[in-house]
Amino acid sequence: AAATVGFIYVGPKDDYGYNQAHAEGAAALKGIEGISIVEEENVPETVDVQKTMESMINLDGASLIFPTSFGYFDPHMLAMCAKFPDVQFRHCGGMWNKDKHPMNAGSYFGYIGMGQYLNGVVAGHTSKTKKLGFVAAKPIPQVLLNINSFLLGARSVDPTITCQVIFTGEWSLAVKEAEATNALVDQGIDVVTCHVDSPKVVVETAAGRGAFVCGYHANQSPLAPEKYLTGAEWNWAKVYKMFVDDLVAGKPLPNFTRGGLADGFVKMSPLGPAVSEAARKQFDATLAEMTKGGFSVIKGPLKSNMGAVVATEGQAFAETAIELESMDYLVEGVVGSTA
Amino acid sequence: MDATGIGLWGVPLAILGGAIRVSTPFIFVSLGEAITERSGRINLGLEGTLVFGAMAAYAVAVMTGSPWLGLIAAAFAGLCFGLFHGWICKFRGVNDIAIGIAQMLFGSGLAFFFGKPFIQPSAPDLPAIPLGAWSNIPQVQAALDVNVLFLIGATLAVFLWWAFRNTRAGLILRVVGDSSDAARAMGLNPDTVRLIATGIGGALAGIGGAYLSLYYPGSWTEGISSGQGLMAVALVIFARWNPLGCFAAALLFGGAGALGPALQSVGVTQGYYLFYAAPYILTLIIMIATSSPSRSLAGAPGELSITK
Amino acid sequence: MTDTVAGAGVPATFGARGYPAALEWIARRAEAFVIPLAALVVGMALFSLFILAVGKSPVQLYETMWRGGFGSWFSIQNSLSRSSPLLLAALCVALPARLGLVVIGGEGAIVLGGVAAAAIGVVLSGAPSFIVILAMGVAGMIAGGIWIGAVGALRHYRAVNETISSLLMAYIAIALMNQLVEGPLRDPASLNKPSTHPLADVYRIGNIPGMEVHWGLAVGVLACVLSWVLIEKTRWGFAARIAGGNVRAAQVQGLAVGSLIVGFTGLAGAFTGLAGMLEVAAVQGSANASLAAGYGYTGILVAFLARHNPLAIIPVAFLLGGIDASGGLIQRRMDLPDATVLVLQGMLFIVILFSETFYGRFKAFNPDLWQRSS
Amino acid sequence: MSATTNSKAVGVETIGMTMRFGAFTALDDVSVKVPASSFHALLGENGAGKSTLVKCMMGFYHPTSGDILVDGREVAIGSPRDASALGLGMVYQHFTLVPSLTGAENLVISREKVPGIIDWRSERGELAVFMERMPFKLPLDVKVAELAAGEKQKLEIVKQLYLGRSFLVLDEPTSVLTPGEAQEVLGLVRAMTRAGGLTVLMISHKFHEVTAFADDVSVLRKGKLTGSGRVTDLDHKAMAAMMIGDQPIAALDSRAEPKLDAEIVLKVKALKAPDRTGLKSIRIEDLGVRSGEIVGIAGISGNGQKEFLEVLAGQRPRDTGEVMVRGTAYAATRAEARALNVRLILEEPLKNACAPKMTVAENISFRTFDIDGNGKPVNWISAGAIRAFSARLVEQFKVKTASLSSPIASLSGGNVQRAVLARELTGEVDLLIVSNPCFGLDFSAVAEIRARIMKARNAGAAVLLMSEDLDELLELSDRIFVMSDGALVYETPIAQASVQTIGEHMAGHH
Ligand SMILES: Nc1ncnc2c1ncn2[C@@H]1O[C@H](COP(=O)(O)OP(=O)(O)OP(=O)(O)O)[C@@H](O)[C@H]1O
Ligand SMILES: Nc1ncnc2c1ncn2[C@@H]1O[C@H](COP(=O)(O)OP(=O)(O)OP(=O)(O)O)[C@@H](O)[C@H]1O
Ligand SMILES: [Mg+2]
Ligand SMILES: [Mg+2]
Repeated sequence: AAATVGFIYVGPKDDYGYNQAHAEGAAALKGIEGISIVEEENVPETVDVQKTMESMINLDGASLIFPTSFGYFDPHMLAMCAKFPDVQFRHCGGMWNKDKHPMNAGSYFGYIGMGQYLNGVVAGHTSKTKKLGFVAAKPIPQVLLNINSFLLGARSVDPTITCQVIFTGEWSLAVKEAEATNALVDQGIDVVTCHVDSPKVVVETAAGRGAFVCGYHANQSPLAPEKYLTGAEWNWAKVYKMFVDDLVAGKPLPNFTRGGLADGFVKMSPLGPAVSEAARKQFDATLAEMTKGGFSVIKGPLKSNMGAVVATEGQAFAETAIELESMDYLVEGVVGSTA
Repeated sequence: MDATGIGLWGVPLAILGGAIRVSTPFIFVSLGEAITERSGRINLGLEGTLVFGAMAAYAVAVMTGSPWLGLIAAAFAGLCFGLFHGWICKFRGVNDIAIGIAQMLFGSGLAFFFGKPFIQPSAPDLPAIPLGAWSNIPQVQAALDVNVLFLIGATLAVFLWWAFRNTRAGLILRVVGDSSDAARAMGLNPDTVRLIATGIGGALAGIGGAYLSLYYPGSWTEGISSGQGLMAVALVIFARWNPLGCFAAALLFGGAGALGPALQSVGVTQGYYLFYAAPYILTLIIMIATSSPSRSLAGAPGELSITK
Repeated sequence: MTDTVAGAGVPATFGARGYPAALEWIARRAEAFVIPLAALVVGMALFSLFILAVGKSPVQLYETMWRGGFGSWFSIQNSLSRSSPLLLAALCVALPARLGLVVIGGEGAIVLGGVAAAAIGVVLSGAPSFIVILAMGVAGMIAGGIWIGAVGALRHYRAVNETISSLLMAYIAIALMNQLVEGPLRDPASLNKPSTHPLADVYRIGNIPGMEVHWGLAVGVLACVLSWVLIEKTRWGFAARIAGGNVRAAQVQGLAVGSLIVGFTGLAGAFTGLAGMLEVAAVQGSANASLAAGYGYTGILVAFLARHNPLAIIPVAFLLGGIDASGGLIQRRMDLPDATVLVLQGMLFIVILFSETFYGRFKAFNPDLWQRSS
Repeated sequence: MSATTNSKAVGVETIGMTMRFGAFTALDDVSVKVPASSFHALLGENGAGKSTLVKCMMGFYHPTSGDILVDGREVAIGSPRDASALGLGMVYQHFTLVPSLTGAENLVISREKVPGIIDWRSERGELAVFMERMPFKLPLDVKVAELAAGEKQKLEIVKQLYLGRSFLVLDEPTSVLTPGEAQEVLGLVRAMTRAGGLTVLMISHKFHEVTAFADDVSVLRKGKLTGSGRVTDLDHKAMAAMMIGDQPIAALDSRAEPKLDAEIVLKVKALKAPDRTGLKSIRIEDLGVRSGEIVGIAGISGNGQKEFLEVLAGQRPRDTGEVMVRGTAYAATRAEARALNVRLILEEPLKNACAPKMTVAENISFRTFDIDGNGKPVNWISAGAIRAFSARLVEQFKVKTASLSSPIASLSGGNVQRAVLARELTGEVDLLIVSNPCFGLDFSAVAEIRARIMKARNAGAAVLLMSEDLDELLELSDRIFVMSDGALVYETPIAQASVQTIGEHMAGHH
């Protein structure tokens, strides 16, 4: 059956980051028989995105739409779900809840925190100063989980390591991200990673200051071949193929799809030349453990950096644990505040 | 305090370093706009010029491997935008503010349109001069790694300040900006002078853009400018059309902009949005403190529509 | 120069030169339509060259644009939806312009209006819906009004240039909004998109019956019409035009220039704050960072294109909404980047703004210059 | 540098000058000959085309047709630069100094040859030497914006002398000068023409200046040359006849007997207010204006008259003191002005009293747009009522306008002032505050405006008249005060007024 699939991006398709990762996923569908792809970039999270979805449905005949930005879900996508019960909507971010949301909606997401944990493992081995840095956009659960995972990965190497976080307040703000990176390096930090829409600036600035970097969203190693350690990347092609295969086969699409490293939703960039042998070993071991399943990043005893207990002795949260999705703390060892 | 970090010293150092790093586009755009406004026109479109300059510089640097050729391309592109503004605004009834806003769209649009293929490749950076080499503290060295454009900008500010009073061109510019009738009575053609002034303003804005993409942050993305061009135009009014004032305002803006990240980096982590607003708040406070209803805007060129 | 008051001694149905008065009336008004429309056509022709140069078909482009923005009831509604916040945002520029002020910081009023409305909506939760909606509207208007009114007050009482202060205050407002939405006003359940507590459905503003466009459009059109009436038909509008034309003359006439400036900027801000409230009540359901969507900046362009005439804002906003709406289809159908629309807008608007130079140049539009060869 | 004052005078002649602005012919075949070393006066009503003629000579306008001869040779003058190269210079009617530049900068940049980089030290030295030879001293290091009007006018003339002109056009050069200053300035150039170093073509509305200084006179009327001749052969009446034909000139009403016990309408007591620099202040101890009298205030501009006026008009805050109108405190709000019938007529109405881009009808209705026929406040504007109201006044005050919906800026200066008079003198007037009402206007307009003011006085209005024109004060006032350095320093009833004494007080010699 011929079908049209719509993709909507909040930023430019080629931002070397979040949107590019999705656009690459979409591009991977282009050869599939009977499937045509329509894409729209730079769509703000306002009534515009509602109208874009409507337009894709009305004018392009889209029967499956992927609004990829987090802010598209509520109220925009939900409004369209109600209006077009025959069209399937799948949102990136994991907010769908079968008790609250319609069945033609759904969500998919990847456990990329694990990737940041692996970033942390390599960073922990590489850092001489034992101080890591994290440039983050906003203190929301996804970002906090990434920060915490990064530090905990590093602490698995050396429990004295700390991680300084700087929030820029916006998803894409080139100069501020560069300033944040500089401020981190000024504090003696020698490995930096980030969670912003387009890590290009952070990667280049950190490398320019002589610090090592771990990537995010996509593979940024061409930007700093010497200083790039590894990176947590999305592999949306896999996810989108899955959906489209079901669509082509006429099967109902899953409403709630998640996966991590084991499922191939998330992958790691190839390790860079600066990664030591010891780091490589622990990286491989941890990755294997994660792929096997049952690995927990957040496990007790663990305190937040405000001193609150977040996991008691013996308590462990698997990557699928729902509690992680409302994370509102930074763990001990992270310098920064959630508000 | 441990050996690797510099702790609280990081804050003043970041402000200094930030002032040097972040201010350069503001310096160039506001100096360019100061020239334009001194001739009696306002070009709000420099934001678009800046973005296009950033793209052009990056693209040419990628293609030729030379950041300097990129810089020249940016200046040339800016010149074209500026000349266009200067030409179109000479027609009776054409509003310079409105044309500027439209050019903001046009410049950014062209930059994004033609800039797509240049987001992925890496361009060579403009060189920096290690003015901090005397110090053995890496942070100081980094803060004082000064790009040539900053030094050129600083020199340009002093030069313009001098030239506005001590050269024929400077005086002619001021004559035209203050009174078209007087200029005409002297046999000057105000439209020609404004055309040239807007062209130069555009070229400088293009250079400001080149700094963004070729030095700091040093990459080309569609979000490379977060309104620096527009803000720099506003800073000219704040600086009362004085080139030294433009320079100082740009430093203030750059320095205050570094406050937010620097404070977070030393552990002051609450209310960072408000720290990020520091440049705006500070500028507003200074404006309120230094304005007075009994004086009109000192130094405002008489022909400038926005302050008339 | 020599003839005095026109019309004396000529039958009412004929103008001074013996042409039917209706013809003269039409001629005088036709200029304001013919010139911008001609400019639109020229702008589109220029853009065709651009499109040809990048190897695409202008015919297909305009056909796609027509389909995406104007060609069907769906497209028209799409365009109307996008234009509705622009109506109110443009008033933030057009009203102060009557006093000679160039205000470019409407974005600040939008975000603060939205936050204030959302906060009140949550506080009054449980009250009857019309009261809550009314209170939200008032809160949005007060917040926006204070913000832009302050710009006017600073201008009048401290001589702070309004262009720069409004811009600075827009940035400050956005920072304030973020701080509030991620801090004290945050709904803890708004996990990955920090927002205020969501409004209950009964407090949401729905669509205009028979349309897929929310009531904000009607509010915006009404605000434009009211603004036009205010400026053209009331003594305050007249006084504002005097003050805008010459502050000194207004002062000599004993007009309260300060109150006029604060009043008009305040009203402008109030309308724009209302745009923020509508975003919250009709679209977002809560206040969050999406409020800073750039409507305030687009409003500047709309106002200038409309020559600060509140009635002209309506078609200009619709045009802009239409271009915006068709932009998506252009991306999808023609494999052109989003920036294409920016280039088109830039070109069109430059040409339209340039066309102002032709006002008063054509005899056909000026019956004063008509001569009967009798 | 080129600053010389001993160049050789040249003669200039126009032949068949015609200038059209669109369909309107501003100059129609005008031929005027100004021989070398002569002092020639050009007369004409407002709008007669005088400024247009000289602007054509200066290359500021390009005439539709006609030729210019300099010293008998035909020349092409395409721009003010060309004129300058030929030694032709002009002091324009409206200042052409650049306000934000200093005097020295203004002088240097006007030169034909300015070096790329200006060596201010040597320039200053040479300027100092040059200024030695000038009859008046001027501060060259302050911005022109800070100079008083008289100083600006002197600087304009000094600039032309500095540029070493051989032929100088003066367009209404004395309108902002005190009689003493006017004597000084015109005397200087007159002496230079006598010495053979300069030819002068002066546009003026003041016959006595023409008689005192000029050799020859040419008269324009509605763009046509209507006469010329030796000044010695013509009296004022003959010149007036050439200017306006035989149309009547408004005559001043005879002055009604002042009543000494009439109500004091305006009372100013112990007023203190900052001046525009904020450093000094103006002080009015006690001033009263009775109904049916005109109180004149004389003074050199820049002595606080403007500030006093602004206080009365509500544009300037005062520190202390009170302004009472008919016994009630007056803060110049619209309501007070309306209740107490206070009206204002200011100089340069386009700048001070009108919104230039609004229509004639709208400008005329500034006082009344917010009340109905019975004086009740209304909120709605009626375009029809505004038109009807202003149509009546336009006719009554003979305002010449293409239509009621023309922008008021398109009217000539005299007609703008007429429109303002129409607005301010309609209805009951108890207090009339007037400032330099006839600035730049021709004698028939002046006569008419003065007549209207006198009529208002005779009808019982109290009139406060501030003027820099002593003749005007002497003609109209019942009492005269002199304002100097921010205070009223001298008072005299008109019967005892002496130009000598008033002048001394104005100059601050007491
Ligand atoms: N730039 C212009 N455009 C159109 N008409 C003009 C222009 N300049 C002058 N005129 C017309 O030419 C006529 C002559 O103007 P001009 O300024 O020469 O008068 P004038 O004799 O100098 O009067 P005044 O005594 O007021 O200085 C005016 O009535 C005016 O209508
Ligand atoms: N926009 C315009 N349209 C038509 N004519 C204009 C316009 N602006 C100016 N003018 C003409 O140019 C002249 C301006 O010159 P100016 O103010 O010196 O008047 P004037 O002719 O010298 O008369 P007066 O001595 O009364 O001032 C006016 O007389 C007016 O007729
Ligand atoms: Mg004249
Ligand atoms: Mg005149």
